[in-house]
Amino acid sequence: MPKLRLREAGPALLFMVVLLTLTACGDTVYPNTTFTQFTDLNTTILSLWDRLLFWGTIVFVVVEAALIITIIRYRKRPGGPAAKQIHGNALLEITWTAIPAIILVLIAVPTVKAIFETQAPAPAGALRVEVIGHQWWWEFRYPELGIVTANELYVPVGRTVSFEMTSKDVIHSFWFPAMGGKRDLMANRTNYMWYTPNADLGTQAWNGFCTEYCGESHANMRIRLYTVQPDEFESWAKHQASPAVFNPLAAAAVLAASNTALTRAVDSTAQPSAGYVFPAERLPAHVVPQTPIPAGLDYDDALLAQGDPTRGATQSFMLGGCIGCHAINGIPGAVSAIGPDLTHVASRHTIASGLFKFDGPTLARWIKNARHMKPGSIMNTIGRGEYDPIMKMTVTAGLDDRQIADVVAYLMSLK
Amino acid sequence: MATIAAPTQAGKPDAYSNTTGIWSWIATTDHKRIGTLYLWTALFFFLVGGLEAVIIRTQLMRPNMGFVSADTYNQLFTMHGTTMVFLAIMPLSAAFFNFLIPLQIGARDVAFPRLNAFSYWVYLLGGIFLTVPILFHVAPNGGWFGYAPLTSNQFSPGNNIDFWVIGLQVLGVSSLAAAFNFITTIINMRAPGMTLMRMPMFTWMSFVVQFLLILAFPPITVALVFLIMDRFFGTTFYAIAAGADPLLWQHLFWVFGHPEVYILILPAFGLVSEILPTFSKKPLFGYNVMVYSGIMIGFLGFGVWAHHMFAVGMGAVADTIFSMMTMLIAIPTGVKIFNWIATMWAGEIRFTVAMKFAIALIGMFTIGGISGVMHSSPPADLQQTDTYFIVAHFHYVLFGGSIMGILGGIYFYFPKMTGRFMDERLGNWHFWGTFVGMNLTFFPMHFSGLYGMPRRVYRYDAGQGWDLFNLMSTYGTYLIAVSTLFFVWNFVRSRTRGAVAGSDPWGAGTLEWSIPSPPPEYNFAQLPEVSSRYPLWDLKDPAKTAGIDHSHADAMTITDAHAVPVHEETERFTAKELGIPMPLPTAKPLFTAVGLMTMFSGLPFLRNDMFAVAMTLTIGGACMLIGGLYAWLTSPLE
Amino acid sequence: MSDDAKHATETHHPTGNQYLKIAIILTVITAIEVWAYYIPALVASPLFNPALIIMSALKFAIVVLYYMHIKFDHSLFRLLFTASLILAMCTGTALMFLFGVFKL
Amino acid sequence: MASHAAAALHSASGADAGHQNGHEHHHYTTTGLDNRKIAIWAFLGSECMLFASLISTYLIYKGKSIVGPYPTTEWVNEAGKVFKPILDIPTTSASTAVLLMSSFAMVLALQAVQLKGKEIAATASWWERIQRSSQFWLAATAFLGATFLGFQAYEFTSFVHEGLTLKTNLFGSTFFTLTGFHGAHVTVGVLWLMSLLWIDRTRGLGPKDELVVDICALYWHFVDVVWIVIFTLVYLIS
Ligand code: HEA
Ligand code: HEA
Ligand code: HEC
Ligand code: CUA
Ligand SMILES: [Cu+2]
Repeated sequence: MPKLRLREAGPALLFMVVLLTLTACGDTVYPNTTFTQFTDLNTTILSLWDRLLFWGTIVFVVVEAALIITIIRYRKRPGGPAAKQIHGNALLEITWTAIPAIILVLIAVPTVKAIFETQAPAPAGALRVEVIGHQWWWEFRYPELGIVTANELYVPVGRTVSFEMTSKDVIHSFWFPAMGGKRDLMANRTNYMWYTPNADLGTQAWNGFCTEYCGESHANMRIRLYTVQPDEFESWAKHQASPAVFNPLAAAAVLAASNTALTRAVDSTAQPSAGYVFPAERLPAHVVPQTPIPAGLDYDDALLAQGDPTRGATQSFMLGGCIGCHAINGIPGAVSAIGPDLTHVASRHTIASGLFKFDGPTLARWIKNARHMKPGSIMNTIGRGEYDPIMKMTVTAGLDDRQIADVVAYLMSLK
Repeated sequence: MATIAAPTQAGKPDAYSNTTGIWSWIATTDHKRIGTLYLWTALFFFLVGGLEAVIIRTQLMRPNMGFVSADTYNQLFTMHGTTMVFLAIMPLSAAFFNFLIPLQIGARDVAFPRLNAFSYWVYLLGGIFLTVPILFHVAPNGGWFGYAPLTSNQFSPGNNIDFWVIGLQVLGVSSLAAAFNFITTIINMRAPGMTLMRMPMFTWMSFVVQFLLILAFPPITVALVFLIMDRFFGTTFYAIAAGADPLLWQHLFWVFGHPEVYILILPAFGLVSEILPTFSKKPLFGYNVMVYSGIMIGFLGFGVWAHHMFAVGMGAVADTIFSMMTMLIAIPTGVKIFNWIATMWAGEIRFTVAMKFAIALIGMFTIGGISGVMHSSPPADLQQTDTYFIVAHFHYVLFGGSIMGILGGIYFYFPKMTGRFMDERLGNWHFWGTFVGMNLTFFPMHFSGLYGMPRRVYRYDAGQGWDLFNLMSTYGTYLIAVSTLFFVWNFVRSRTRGAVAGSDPWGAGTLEWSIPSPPPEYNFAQLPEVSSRYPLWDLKDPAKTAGIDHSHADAMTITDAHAVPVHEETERFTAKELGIPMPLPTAKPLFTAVGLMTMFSGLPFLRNDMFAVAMTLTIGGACMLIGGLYAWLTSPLE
Repeated sequence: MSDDAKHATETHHPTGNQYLKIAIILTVITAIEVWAYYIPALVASPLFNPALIIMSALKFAIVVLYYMHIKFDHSLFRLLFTASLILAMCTGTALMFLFGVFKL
Repeated sequence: MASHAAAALHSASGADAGHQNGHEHHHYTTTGLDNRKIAIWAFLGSECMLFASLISTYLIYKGKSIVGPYPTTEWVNEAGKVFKPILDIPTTSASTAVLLMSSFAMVLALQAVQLKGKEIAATASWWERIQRSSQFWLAATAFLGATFLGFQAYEFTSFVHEGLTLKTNLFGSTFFTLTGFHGAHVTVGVLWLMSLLWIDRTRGLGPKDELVVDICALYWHFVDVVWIVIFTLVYLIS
């Protein structure tokens, strides 16, 4: 029956071909693909995967082909042969015990090698990054560089980065599909993982995710990674380590000059010495958040133009209680670690752990009612007259829309 | 055919059910009726779990959909997983344990008929307790494995998780009680001559499952007790502020959780091992090896739990050990797959619906098994864990394995349970819709997972490379749902309108087919004497069993001293007429079960500061429980 | 009652006096355990924990073998119980290793 | 074939008996053992896993408590007051001995039930005579069990007075839950024994009830055996 065999093996072969083509497909169609060799870790994993896929495909083809051939060949037909009464065959049974065993050995040996390789201590000279999970955002600390930041991670290419991971609350898991494996973040425990982004990787942006279910907004706990050149990293790091250099007067001057596009306005003049920031125009579409702002959250964007960063810094930031949760390096009293560090918040492209774009209108709505925008968020509702879905009450004390505009102006200046 | 002991008086066709009406169900201690109750209830919960899946898939159909809210979604997948595992598949298996085991081993009933009724009632009440909250939007939302500390008071302050811990604890009582019962039944109620190595494969796999149950449930019982203590009495087992270790729950859960997945699959393997020989007209290939591989799977299943925890940082040595143990399981499982294929080889295969489902299990489970082996390599699993690749794996083994096997079992045993066939034409619609639908649903998940989609996300951005796969999955689900409607219609209708089936409609070989369909309450007018694995084939077609070690076709293998001869029967007698004592009907198990449930349902009120209500329910329930037990233990069984 | 049967029952069930002896042995072992606990030199010894565990295992075995007469009963019971016990001990030990209570 | 069938039928004593007497028939068992005894052993096997999980948790959390009281080491509270290790070995040793003795009483109770109705020599000593009293031994077992519970109640209250509750720390949670679980098992056992005693007093237990007493005894000894492990691992080991 050689003809039949080929025909029946067809679909299986097709499956393999499809799988392999899809696997080979580049990162344009599948930007979060795990089939990359961008780090040493993922190169090891991929070679393991290739082996698993190879043997998996063989087992798949053999079993399905045997199954299909059997049921076609021995289907009951009028006048067909009667069933042969076979009860077993020791030799055959030993064979199909032994062959899988051999295949498994072929899988197990490189597996064990890879386990010990990837879990060895990080090589000397690695860049240390502390990753701290919070419901539902990420805190990053570079202990050697004195940097505290959130949700967006900068890593120089060609240098090993060693993550030290823990959590402030429940279990989270830290993962960039394109870079390699994930590790869980747990309170009372520290986990380690390290990898080296290839030196030729270039300046690129990547998506990452929290992959351990951590409560209501688990799906909204995303991360961005920027792999940058070493000099770019240095520039970024130097600036991030410095205190907030907001100058209320300079900011006010800019405001007076231009009442429009606030985003770029403060940018150019207020902070001449700002460090490197991943250029917005190089962000690929899939890295730009598209989360829709839920209906029912109204804010008149025209007010933003009248926002006064000085007033924002000196009055509304206190009034809104922001200082109770957010640290801003250089501002006395702003040291809380409940929420993300805002020292250089305007150097980030996203807010709320990669859920929304960093821009005036979004910030205003976020401050007005964060919990409406991100279900369950720890940041409470601040807009006066807004309904706080967790406290189940309407906010009476908070900030009105003008005060929010001031705070936004202030935040936008925190380059 | 010898009919020496066959009664000769004219019988009454439905005399076996000498009682009808609702009370006859409430007070029943008949294992077949309890099996029927399990079947209906579990099928209902399967539809509920399926409906939850349909909503989940609708929400994920396109990027950033707003069909349900984040919290609703989280409740849905938690309840979907919990319902499917604990309220659908396990009880569906229990339905078959109940209905089949006594028939297959030639017994009149299970060892403890009233305990059996108790198991069912506890299951029903626990299921209701667990499921009803979703109607009020307070359903559990911690995922089906409820990782602490997320499920501790601090992070889940509402009542949601209360329903989950208590519900699972109560369901555990049900499973444990049933397991002790079936262990005893299988060890001690086998008909003369029914040696262990002559037991039908379904009974064998069930036997293994009962041991998995009694040994795997205690760890989760303990984990749940800790969580209950934490949530209601302020202990610190999972309180991170007190220095608790977040891995405690995970280890205790998965020590249970992995054997649990074999609890879900082995009964289906057993059913398939009955269906394939029957429709291939051949005995099972390599019976002994099938038995040993089942035992091996169960045994190894206790040594692999931490493969669910490769990302938690256990260290290289632990990762290695658990990885190796996990890979080992592929060997006995592979043996089963190949032996099934060999069973069909050189047979005369009849493609009934039952057979199609059985064949589909072989094909689909293999896919799930292969992806399982891919997870078993820890570095590779770091790219797979908690993504849709895992979701694809476990649906291929759970849907492609357990559900396919159980559906096959339902088509196969329906005639025995009701005396009527299910409609084959509707059945074919059901089969093909389900088969195509499941592949359309779950195969794309391999890709969405490997292309980076995490699981348990209620929304995702467009352009991540997942849109097409998710759309396909959703359409596949709709296809399954539609074909399931065919099944429901077929199932409900065929009970009364299906073609009449005789005692042995498929030409099968095991004992349960030697008695009328549906079986009389006493099953066997006289205990059969067995000297073969396929007593019926010995009788009807000795060629099939010639040469099997444990069969002696030349000696009489099944004394056809049943109430009726093996061939078509028209006469039935009541147990009374035959002088067979049967367990008395009693509602005491139900009463006791209500007591147990009431006792536990007081706990959630503690959280709402309704101390008096809590105490009333708990003490009242405890009194009912003790009173019920006392009345039960002091009243005669038969 | 025939001699045979009598003989059989005697070997199958220890008599009251034998039970008493067993009780004394159990008490003595317990006494040794507690005594050792109060000798600082012994507690400091690396053999202290293993010795305690062995003594406790011994007591365990004696009670199960004689008081629960598993030694004289149907082998099925022995199988049921020991298999579960071994599995439980293995699982417990594995957990100890995983949580670093024991170190490799 | 018919003759084969008939021969087979007659060789199977179980089936045969059933042919004549339905009642006997129902009680045919494959192994000849009683169902209940198989079930209790399976149950005890399951209990091994239960206590293994509980004890493992205790050991895993041992020494991980952030605040005192600690089981075997001294601790200082915020006020600077020094507290002794909380476990009280002498008292617990006594209660352990009590539980061991109760097992002894239990075997004698079973023996007394088995020997009920058998003749006893006129010259028998008081020790031989007392061995025949199932009521005495059942009562003794229950009494010793209750005494053990009394010790435990005393231990729990004194711990609470020294500032250790369920909520205090990991040690408190694991300790009370583990020993509490065991205590609950003892309580069930005492109630069970008292029901047996009550039956014995009302209608008398005899050799035909051996199994009923045996099952209770197996449970009771198991509870004892668990305590043997707990005593060593929780109280004595360092
Ligand atoms: C019916 C239930 C069932 C069954 C039978 C299995 C069977 C297997 N499972 Fe699966 N598994 C689940 C249900 C099941 N699983 C569930 C529900 C989860 C997720 C839980 C959650 O997180 O929610 C899970 C998760 C899961 C994980 C964790 C993944 C993660 O979260 O990171 C792993 C890792 O090793 C794994 C492995 C395996 C293996 C190796 C088998 C093996 O038993 C498979 C063996 C079978 C074969 C291999 C096919 C037949 C064999 C041959 C034809 C022989 C030749 C084969 C080879 C040489 C490869 N499973
Ligand atoms: C045990 C068996 C089992 C079965 C059979 C299924 C069946 C299905 N599952 Fe299941 N699933 C799990 C077990 C199972 N699942 C588990 C354990 C999880 C993990 C949960 C967790 O993460 O905690 C999970 C998670 C899970 C997810 C991931 C959710 C997430 O991570 O965010 C998804 C997503 O698509 C999914 C989809 C489906 C679908 C489409 C089906 C389909 O096969 C369903 C088929 C549909 C029907 C059968 C519908 C029929 C009903 C009707 C037509 C309506 C009639 C209604 C009434 C009368 C009431 N499941
Ligand atoms: C109750 C504590 C709390 C208060 C008060 C609070 N925040 Fe937040 N804030 C948070 C938390 C927690 C987050 C992270 C939320 C998330 O992503 O889920 C956050 C996030 C943010 C972010 C996004 C940061 C990023 O990088 O993603 C901004 C901007 C912000 N807050 C501004 C403010 C301002 C302005 C105020 C006052 C008007 C304020 N917050 C008050 C807790 C608080
Ligand atoms: Cu954090 Cu999921
Ligand atoms: Cu598993």
